[in-house]
Amino acid sequence: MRFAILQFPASNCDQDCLHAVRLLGHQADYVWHKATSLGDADAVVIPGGFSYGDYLRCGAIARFSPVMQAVQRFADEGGLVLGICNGFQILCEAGLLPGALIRNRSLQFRCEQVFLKTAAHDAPFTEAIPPDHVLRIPIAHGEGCYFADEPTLAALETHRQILWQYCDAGGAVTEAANPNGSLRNIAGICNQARNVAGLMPHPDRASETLLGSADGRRIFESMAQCWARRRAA
Amino acid sequence: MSEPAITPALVAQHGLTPEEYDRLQAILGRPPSYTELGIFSVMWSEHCSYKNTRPLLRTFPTRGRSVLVGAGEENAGILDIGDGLAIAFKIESHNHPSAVEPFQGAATGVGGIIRDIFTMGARPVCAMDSLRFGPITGSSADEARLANNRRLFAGVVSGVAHYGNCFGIPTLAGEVGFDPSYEGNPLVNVFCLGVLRHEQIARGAAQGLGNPVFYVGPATGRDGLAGAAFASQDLTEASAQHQRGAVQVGDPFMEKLVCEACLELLATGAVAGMQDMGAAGLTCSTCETAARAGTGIEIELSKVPQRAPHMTPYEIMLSESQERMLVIVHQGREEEVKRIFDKWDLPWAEIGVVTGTGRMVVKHQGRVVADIPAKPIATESPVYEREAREPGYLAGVRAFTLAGLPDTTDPTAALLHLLAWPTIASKNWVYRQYDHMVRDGSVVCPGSDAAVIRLKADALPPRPAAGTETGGAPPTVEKFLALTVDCNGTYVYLDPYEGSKIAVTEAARNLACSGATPVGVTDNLNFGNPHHPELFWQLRESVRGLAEACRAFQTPVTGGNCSLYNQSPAGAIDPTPTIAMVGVIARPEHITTQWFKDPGDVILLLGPAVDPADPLGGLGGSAYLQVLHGQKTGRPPRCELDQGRTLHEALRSLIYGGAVKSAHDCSDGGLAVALAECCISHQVARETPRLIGAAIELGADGSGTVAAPNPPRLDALLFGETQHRVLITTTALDAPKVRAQAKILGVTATELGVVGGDQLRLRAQGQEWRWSVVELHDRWWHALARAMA
Amino acid sequence: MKAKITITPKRAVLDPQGKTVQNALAHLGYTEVGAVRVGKYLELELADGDREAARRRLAEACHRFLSNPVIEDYRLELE
Amino acid sequence: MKAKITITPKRAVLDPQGKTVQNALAHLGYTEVGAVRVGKYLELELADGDREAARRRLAEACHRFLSNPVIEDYRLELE
Ligand SMILES: Nc1ncnc2c1ncn2[C@@H]1O[C@H](COP(=O)(O)OP(=O)(O)O)[C@@H](O)[C@H]1O
Ligand SMILES: [Mg+2]
Repeated sequence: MRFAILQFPASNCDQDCLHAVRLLGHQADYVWHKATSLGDADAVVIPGGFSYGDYLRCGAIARFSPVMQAVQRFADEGGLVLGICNGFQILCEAGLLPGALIRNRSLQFRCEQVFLKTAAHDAPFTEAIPPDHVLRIPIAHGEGCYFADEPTLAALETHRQILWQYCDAGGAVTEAANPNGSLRNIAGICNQARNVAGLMPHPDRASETLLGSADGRRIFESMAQCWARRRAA
Repeated sequence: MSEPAITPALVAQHGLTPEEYDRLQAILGRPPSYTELGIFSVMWSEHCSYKNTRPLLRTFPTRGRSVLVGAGEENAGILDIGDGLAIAFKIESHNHPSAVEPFQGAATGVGGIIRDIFTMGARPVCAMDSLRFGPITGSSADEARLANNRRLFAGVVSGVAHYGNCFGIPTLAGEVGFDPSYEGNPLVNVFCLGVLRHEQIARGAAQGLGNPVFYVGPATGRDGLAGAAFASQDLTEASAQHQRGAVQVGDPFMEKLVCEACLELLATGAVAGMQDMGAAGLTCSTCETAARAGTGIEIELSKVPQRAPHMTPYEIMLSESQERMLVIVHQGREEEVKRIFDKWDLPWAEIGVVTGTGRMVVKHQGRVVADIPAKPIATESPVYEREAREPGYLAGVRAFTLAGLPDTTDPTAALLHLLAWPTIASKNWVYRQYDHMVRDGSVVCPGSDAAVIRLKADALPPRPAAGTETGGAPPTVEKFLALTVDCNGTYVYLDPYEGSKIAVTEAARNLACSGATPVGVTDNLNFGNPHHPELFWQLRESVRGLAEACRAFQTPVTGGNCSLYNQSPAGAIDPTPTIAMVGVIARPEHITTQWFKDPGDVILLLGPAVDPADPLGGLGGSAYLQVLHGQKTGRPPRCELDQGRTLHEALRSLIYGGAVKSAHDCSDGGLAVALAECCISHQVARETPRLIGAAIELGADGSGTVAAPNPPRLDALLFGETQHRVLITTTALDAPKVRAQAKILGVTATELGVVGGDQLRLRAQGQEWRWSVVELHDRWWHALARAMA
Repeated sequence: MKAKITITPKRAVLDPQGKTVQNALAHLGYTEVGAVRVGKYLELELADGDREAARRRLAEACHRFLSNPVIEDYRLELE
Repeated sequence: MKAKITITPKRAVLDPQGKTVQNALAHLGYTEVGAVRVGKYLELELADGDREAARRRLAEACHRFLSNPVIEDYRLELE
């Protein structure tokens, strides 16, 4: 399978995503933000970082880049798109995902390991995650507090679009486990069509036991599994 | 444009002495223009010329088998780490700017040191920060002062975070200390390390007659006018006020673009020389590149992009606007340069040319405003042997004995107290604000004795041939480096020579605990005004200790920074020679962390429990004496370098043997604090520490009695800071073997107890104390957050 | 011509920054200050010309780019 | 009573945010926009009372705490 890893001028997890995907034996190539096509990619990863310095609002400038127009088309055709951290912010800004990510409740940047509960296992990003398996994945963001208005949140729940929630080691979704103030402890969501997802934690940084956790692999593996099934069908 | 006349007063204002002015005239053969005066004043400031420290710095060991670029040759030293790979690293201070504007001061400090590293052709892969502030906790009577110290602390930390996080460099380790001597003059030292292949080393030299000189980066403004000179004076209200008008603002986004573009450009081979515009901006970079190459350089200031209208030549030359680079390009390859700068949407301009005259010629709209021989100004700056006199306070320090000091009666409370003391408490409030994991290399994150980073192929700069996007190279060997930064300023204050040896030894010990062999050092000498004989004595003695210790551990000094004039009107700071040390870990299996691993593991102390030859039993200058008795005095613990070397080598052997499950050195707070940290420092995830207790028996071990201090004092045993001690754990099965081996290696290994339970239990001299690990953790982990709430 | 744009968090959006400023002010003795909201302020230089056209274009820029309508309101003034 | 405070980076100080927004606007086709400065905007609720006293107190708060006089200017309006 072939992943396109987008590169904005100040992406800084582009290498991490490439590394994580290649570790799993897949192909991965960078696609520059000025590119107007994604080539023959089977899936797109929008990596973390600061895209254009994240001035004004995170992801606000990146969403207008030429490559994002290509991503929009790719997503409209059902292609798998995963936004990680800044990638999640860009997807929200671009309207490919609902809601917005605002300043952490603490007003501080937070870098630490968190636990994640997978709230829906029937998405292309979660299907390879064993039920009841609490994921341990790091976060690193200053603006990761998920916000959406009530009707949007209700719709997210109705359509089972909430994919991951911050939880404690035992899988309980608690206030203390919420690192940034996200509504409903939301760490990641997908769109209604389920082919576009974003999350604040970094699966790319949790792809090797050497770095403390390999739980992040499950997310990339889910995408590969879904893609292989679709192709077989 | 009328320029001020050169008067003795103006010369003095520029920090030049009458003798220096005479020398300047001799070099020029005439009186200087106003712009030239400005150029000389910054080039001959302490910050740029090291005029007060050069004779001392010469005593450092700077050579070694692995040194590829030595101290002082270029922007940063470079060490070979095998397999054709090399590392460039350096530390730099931004103390005075941070005192004036903590957020931007710290942020631009990070930016500056990152530039020093990629200027060498290396890709910056990690950073560390060493910080000092006035106290943030204490009596409410001092609330206004405490609040100001907290403001500085919070501002500096968020400045480091802002810049490092956005740039995308993991800030992987550091240290933070609090002491009244830093009030009003905080220390902000930042370290950066980069990686490159041997053949990728770039030089900051203006080579090749006729080669064009490019300026890349944002437009020049009036920021940081004469910042180098500012760093070379005492911090007074007047000097700070003056500097306020010209605070530098950092733009990490721009820096990221400049870094990527420069590395990509270097890969094309089109670059003849490259130099960042750091302190003294355009002045320093043009002058030094010409001096290094033995060439001349001519620039036209009207071509320099300018942010503010009507900037004078003086201002343009002295501005310290951030994120700018000077690039000298092989003639005929200008198009490649323009293509890459444009790809990264970077502002650039061609501003001059390399000449063969040996002179630095600066023109403004065609008119010559400065014409100076480059080499003399860069290399013939004055050098001073300052007067040194032993400080008077040392007599009192040396006279201190424990005679009048009652032994501890409540170790339970004392330990809790020490763990919550901001200097000892967990620094998670700091490092959780830093992205310390970006770029998939952080194997040991902040929180253990040394951080460990893995270098993989994509940590390297792009290859010459590939030239295109990054990450193209096939994976080469993985490398593991350990990093630490250390200095106990109290020890150095109480005994500059001994305290400085301790700083180096502690760094080496921290590396050994992680399984690493040290390869090199970069130091940041933070001292007071060198014109003051007692302060200069501190500096001289300190350098003597540092040099000796670096020799002992075979860690050449590859570069560093001198920050003198660290004093507020209240006096000088405690002398603080910050030592950043880098080590190599041969195999990933050797990577060792400080926390206890499994119940049943045996705890061994390597080294003496208390130094029998120290009449203060390690309590001189200790945290215990400061926190529990309010005294900052006494001779610091002795530091026998041989003993340290033996310990570190033994520890590494034991680690290589595979028997060591954890290793933690005893430093601030002594044995009791070290034991507690082993129980509570393993963090699993948010709100989820992995706590584990231990049962310890001091002094009743059958095989090797813990030497009792003489007279036997409990406080010395528990909280004394005797040097050369490390706590390790092994399985019960391995313990006898490890003890036997340690003996052969020349180190005493005493069995102290076993890991397990939910309490730290400590027995000594017939008494027992217990702490719940939950409580220990709570005090230690949340102390800074509580102080800052 | 100059445009001044203020961007404020919508009422429903939590504004931890506002809350923090309010607490800090109270701490410093400014207890007369009630709720605080913290937003952004932009000042744009514009070539002189048709005010109405300029306003229309800027309103569009505010809506598309300068503010995020999910979380923010904006106010635009030309002077 | 309500106070509105705008805080802007001083003229001499670099404003990377403003510069980036300006570039982005140009990219999006808003080439009529020249220099952009990005600052902060605060809205404070105040108990009704003596306006002049309130203004004095707030000016002091702006200077001491709400703005950073080293790099920022502020403007205070009461309404
Ligand atoms: N400013 C900081 N930035 C990043 N990490 C820090 C900082 N201060 C302390 N740390 C980390 O916290 C841990 C404990 O620091 P310290 O008490 O100085 O250790 P030691 O006594 O072993 O040198 C180390 O891992 C250190 O790197
Ligand atoms: Mg240590």
